Amino acid sequence: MSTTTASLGTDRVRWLRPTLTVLVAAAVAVGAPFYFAPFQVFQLTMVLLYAVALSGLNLLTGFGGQISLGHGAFFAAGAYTAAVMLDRYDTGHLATLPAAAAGCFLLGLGFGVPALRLRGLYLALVTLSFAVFLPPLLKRLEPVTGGSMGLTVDKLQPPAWSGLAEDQWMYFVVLAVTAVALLLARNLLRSRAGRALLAVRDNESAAEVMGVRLSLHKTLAFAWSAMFAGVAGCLYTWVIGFVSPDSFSFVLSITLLAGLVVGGLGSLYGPLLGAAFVMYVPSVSQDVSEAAPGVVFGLLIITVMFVAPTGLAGLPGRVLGAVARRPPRTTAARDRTPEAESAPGAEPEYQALSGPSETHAPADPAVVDAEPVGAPPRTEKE
Amino acid sequence: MTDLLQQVVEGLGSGAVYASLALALVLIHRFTGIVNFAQGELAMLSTYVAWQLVASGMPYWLALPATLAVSFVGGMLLERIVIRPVQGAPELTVVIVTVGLFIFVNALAGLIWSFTVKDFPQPFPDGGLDLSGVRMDWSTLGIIGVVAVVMGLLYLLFQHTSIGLVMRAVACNPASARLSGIRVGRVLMFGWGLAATVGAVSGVLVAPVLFLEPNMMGGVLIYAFAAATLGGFDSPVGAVVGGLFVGVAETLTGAYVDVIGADLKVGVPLVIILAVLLVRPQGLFGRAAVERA
Amino acid sequence: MRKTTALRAAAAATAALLTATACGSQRGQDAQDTAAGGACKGQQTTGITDKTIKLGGIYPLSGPASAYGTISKGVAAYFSHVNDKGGIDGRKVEFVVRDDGYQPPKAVEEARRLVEQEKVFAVFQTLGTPSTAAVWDYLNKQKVPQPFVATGASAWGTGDQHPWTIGWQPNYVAEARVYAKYLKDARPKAEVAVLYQNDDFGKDLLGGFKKAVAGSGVKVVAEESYEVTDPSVSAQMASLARSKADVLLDVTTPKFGSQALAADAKNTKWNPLHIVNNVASSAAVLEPVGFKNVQGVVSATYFKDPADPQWAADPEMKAYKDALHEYAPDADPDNQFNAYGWAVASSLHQALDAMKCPTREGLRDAVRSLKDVKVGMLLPGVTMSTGHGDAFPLETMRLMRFKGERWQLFGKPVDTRKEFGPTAK
Amino acid sequence: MSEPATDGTEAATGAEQDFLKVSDLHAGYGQARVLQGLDFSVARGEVCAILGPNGAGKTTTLRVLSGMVRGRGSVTLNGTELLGRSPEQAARLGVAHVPEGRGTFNDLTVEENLRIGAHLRTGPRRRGRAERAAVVADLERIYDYFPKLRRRSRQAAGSLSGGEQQMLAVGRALMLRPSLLLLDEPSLGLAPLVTRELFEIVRAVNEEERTTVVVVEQNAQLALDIAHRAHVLEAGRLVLSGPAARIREDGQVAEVYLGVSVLSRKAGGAP
Repeated sequence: MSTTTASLGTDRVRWLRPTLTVLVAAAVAVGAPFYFAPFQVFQLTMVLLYAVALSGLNLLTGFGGQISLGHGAFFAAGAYTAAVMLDRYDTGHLATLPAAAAGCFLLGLGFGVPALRLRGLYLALVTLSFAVFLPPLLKRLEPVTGGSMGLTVDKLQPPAWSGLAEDQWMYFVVLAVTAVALLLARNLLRSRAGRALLAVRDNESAAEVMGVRLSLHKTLAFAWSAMFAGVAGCLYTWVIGFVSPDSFSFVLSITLLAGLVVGGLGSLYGPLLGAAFVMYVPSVSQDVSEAAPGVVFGLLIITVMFVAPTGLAGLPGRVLGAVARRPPRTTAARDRTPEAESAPGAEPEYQALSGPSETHAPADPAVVDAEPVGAPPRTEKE
Repeated sequence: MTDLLQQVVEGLGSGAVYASLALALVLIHRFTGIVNFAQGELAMLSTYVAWQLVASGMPYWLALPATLAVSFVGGMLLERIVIRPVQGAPELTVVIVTVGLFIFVNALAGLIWSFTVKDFPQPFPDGGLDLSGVRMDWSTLGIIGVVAVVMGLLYLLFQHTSIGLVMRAVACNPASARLSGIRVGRVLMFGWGLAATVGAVSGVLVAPVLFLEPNMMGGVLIYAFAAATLGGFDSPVGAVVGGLFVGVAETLTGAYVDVIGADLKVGVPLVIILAVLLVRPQGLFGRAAVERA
Repeated sequence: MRKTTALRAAAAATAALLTATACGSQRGQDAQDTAAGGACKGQQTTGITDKTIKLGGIYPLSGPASAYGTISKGVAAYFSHVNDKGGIDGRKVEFVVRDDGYQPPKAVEEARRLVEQEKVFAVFQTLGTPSTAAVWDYLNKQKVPQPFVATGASAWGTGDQHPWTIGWQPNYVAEARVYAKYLKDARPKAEVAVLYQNDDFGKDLLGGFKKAVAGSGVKVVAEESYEVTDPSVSAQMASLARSKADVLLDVTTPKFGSQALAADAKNTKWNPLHIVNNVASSAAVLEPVGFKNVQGVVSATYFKDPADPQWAADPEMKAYKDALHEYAPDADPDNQFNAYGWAVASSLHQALDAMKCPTREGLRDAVRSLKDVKVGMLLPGVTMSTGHGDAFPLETMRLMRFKGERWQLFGKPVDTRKEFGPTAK
Repeated sequence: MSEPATDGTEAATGAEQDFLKVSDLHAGYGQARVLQGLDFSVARGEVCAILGPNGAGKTTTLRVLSGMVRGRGSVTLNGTELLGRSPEQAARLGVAHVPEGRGTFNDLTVEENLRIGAHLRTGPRRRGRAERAAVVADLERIYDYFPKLRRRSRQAAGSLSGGEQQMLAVGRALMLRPSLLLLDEPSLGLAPLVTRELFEIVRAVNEEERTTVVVVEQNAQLALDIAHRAHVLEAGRLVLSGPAARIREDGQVAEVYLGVSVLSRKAGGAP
């Protein structure tokens, strides 16, 4: 690997390097469950599972520019679909995955329609109240959902031929689903629909003029995104083997969004980093302070956002950029010249999310609080 | 009929609680364009400050202004230390910073004051008004009254003072505000201080009713969001009207619509918000973005 | 651009793995469970030696249920106190506390960590029904004892699928039976309004109560639920007041208990007999409401309330307060959850002492064959008993009424087993 | 209409000549370098047009002058260094910038917009009756320049037409009593007639108040009509400087440096 890194530039190497890195990553991913202790394999499984949910949210929020604070609800819907199927109808695990995916896709489609009329903040809050509403609803539907006691179902069991332990088998199944999901997310973005989505995010009216069918693509974005969350929820049921309404409180939705932003919005691998963050950092926090892990966890979130405002995925780029470029630096919003506007399909990593307050000028503290200048100047009149 | 009116009064009581926090949310949103998830927790923290002062022997009416002052300064410092460094980052980054702040403040309060319920002094007299069988506590009336006064003061501040004008200008177009020589950073600090103060008023008002503990404001926050959304996220009047409306609506549906019942009444704000937004996306009192190309 | 993405993806994956490596051992080192010899041959001795015993507990130290996290402080204080006096049967207790934030997936992760990495002897206490339900399959499959879970759901003692798991506190059904018996005796024609938390705790207690009063003159005429995420229960209280019931059964957790008591006190037109369930009966809940407002409130209990002055001279209470002062100076000794932790830890002490073999199997069997075991922090007359077909250690409670500034016990200890037969699901 | 008065600038002394002096200015956004060593001066009381094709760095130049964008090199206004100052500090030094896209406060009324313009003179700490009276007088003065604004003084700025908003933006900048007025693409999106009206007012302001004006325009013809002097930028460098009249008349120069892209957009027309 070091030799390839050393000789950059030729076309052959340009192709060799990604191929190699993918191979190395795959080897690491496949080898991990044979190296780590079972509970660490379990942790990795959870990271992968959350990454699926986050990449779904990323489709909507990072690429579509719509903020959802209700993805925990879709996650729960997927988890409950799987649990109810396993518990009531004994369908077997495999059948639950397409059901959960399809169910959440439809649910998302249903949500996508009103979401068309809601922008930014309002959409976020409507989805948040949906997330708040879901747990009591699940409790109410006791005959199906088992009410507040929840449902305990069988976990995924390794088939005899595999010779794997339970945690290893679950890891591989989740790894496979995650790989497919991430690939799907990537291809969705490169498809016509995905490029339309990016165009919509960057400039809604321009995209509309270009003939992009705005409403269709936005609704579909919601549906796809909900589907990913549902698939993650289904995996959750397979891995944990227990669902209860209070496991899916609105805190989960907020955690998902926080994970995505911390990992890196609009980046293809940000969800992986974000998932690792929400999985590992709480444990680290309580190692630091047993009395109040929340104090540490809260501080860590803030710190990451300080250090990497565009998320952990953007950090290497920022660091490299800071080294490569010295001032002139801008304190203003991006240039409005057409050339500066990103072409659809371009690498979206450093794009800021377009929101209602895009116009805010970034106030550089160093500049803002420089010494005050005396009395206001007057124009001399002759 | 008396029962119905009694439920309406109960609803107004809850609504006033939501409205008080919604005011602070609206303030921050109006001036910074962000939703501050930590607003409720900051209010809770302020309330603990007041509690600590009272517990250490300070008379209530002295502790109150002291708490408001501490909250104002605290809010300004918060803007300077926590929010300023991410100003200009993507909007969601700032929102997530407030989520981090939420977790931090909640845990901090638990660490310092534990999760045991604290007794917070009630500024309003016990008992209440009896209007032909319908009972309204003085505390409910008091909260509504204070919230209305705060709302009025905010209105005067925005519409009839030069600092209010400057704040609105910053909210509307910070870049142009800077070009006009306005120190946007200081105005934002002032805005956060103000919101923290309004939040402190909210916390001190509701603590005797909800009982003080670190999670006191967590539940209120969702309803306050609903109230602010309903009223329009940039309108103080809307926040108050929205809060009262949400309170009454959820109480009545919880009490009288059996299909919904007390357990599903949290769905009421969801339905209301959705309905309002589909018809009038800027909320009841919100201003539609007036712009002509 | 594509190549950097792939590269970063790989870097991300590697980083995640490295994080995991940094805090862990390799696979393969696990499968070396030790086994005992002699009469206890073949039994598991993981986490226990002649000198030490390692226990792990999972509590919500963060998140919405962090109020209960302080139980771990009471437990830890007890073990430190015992260790200073030579340990349990010569073994020093090492107590590892992990935080699950009241989230089941986190509880699973932490349970696995305790078993696989910390290699604890037993998972002593998981808190809350969801977290307990999420981990008990795993622990039973691993044959790790899960004694004295900190939840009163009746599920823990009713099935035979999970021999390694057992509850401790009187289950919610048993508690409901105590109130039912009291009402049947004292107010045979009572109309009861119920305020309950909409989760397993509230539902279990309400269900148990309804079943226990079935066929008697006591009727449930109104019920209102609330969610833990609700800000207040005032609206529910107003609805219940409309029923004009003459008894209010208040099945709440502390903050909502205070709210309900205050709402009841404020409403001068409705003055039912207020029965507050044990979870919300601490003096710490009543005090903010004002003692003058809670006179005559009835509850039931099984352990000594540290805020109650009548136990001030009690030697066990003194030991508790001294130990807490010494080992957990930041914990409030008057908080009943700390005392709960102390009580449950000393109960485990008794069970460990009763083990025939110093093995996991030994503990499993010991907690299932308790015979009238007395524990200092429990009320006089309340003892632990389990046996074949009875996996509920505590099923006796005493009624109490609030008078002046303290609870006053009244009546004899109510043994719900005798009154109603074994708890069924 | 009338020819710009060039005699005033010819007679100016050195300091007056270099009222605004830009030397070796570099600036950019991220890794994109927009300005690469720019030098020019503007004399006091002069109207100076900055011309050039799209992306030449005109807007960036103005942004550096008003502190919105950081730059390297030197920019002095009446001998005071401007670089390294924030927009609010630049405003305090008398720089009023009307940004591209107008930058009015749409939720505020017309009169409130103008009062914000005078913020530095009244501010949160009021500076006495005299100053307030002066502000009121200035309001009248602005309304005299822009009678349309007077009629709409109680209306929200967002409800104005594009031309009125542009006028409001200029009016707000003038309330600062600036020594240097920066106008960025004032004609953008305006009808030709409205644009002409606006430019006439700018000329009047310049003549009556002796305010130095730097105007960036794509519509070179219009800008050259009111400017005394013009600088032509291309790819972040100065390629041509001189009295406006000469540049306008020198058809060949215009063709070479301003190209079709500039002159063909005369009066908002299509190429």
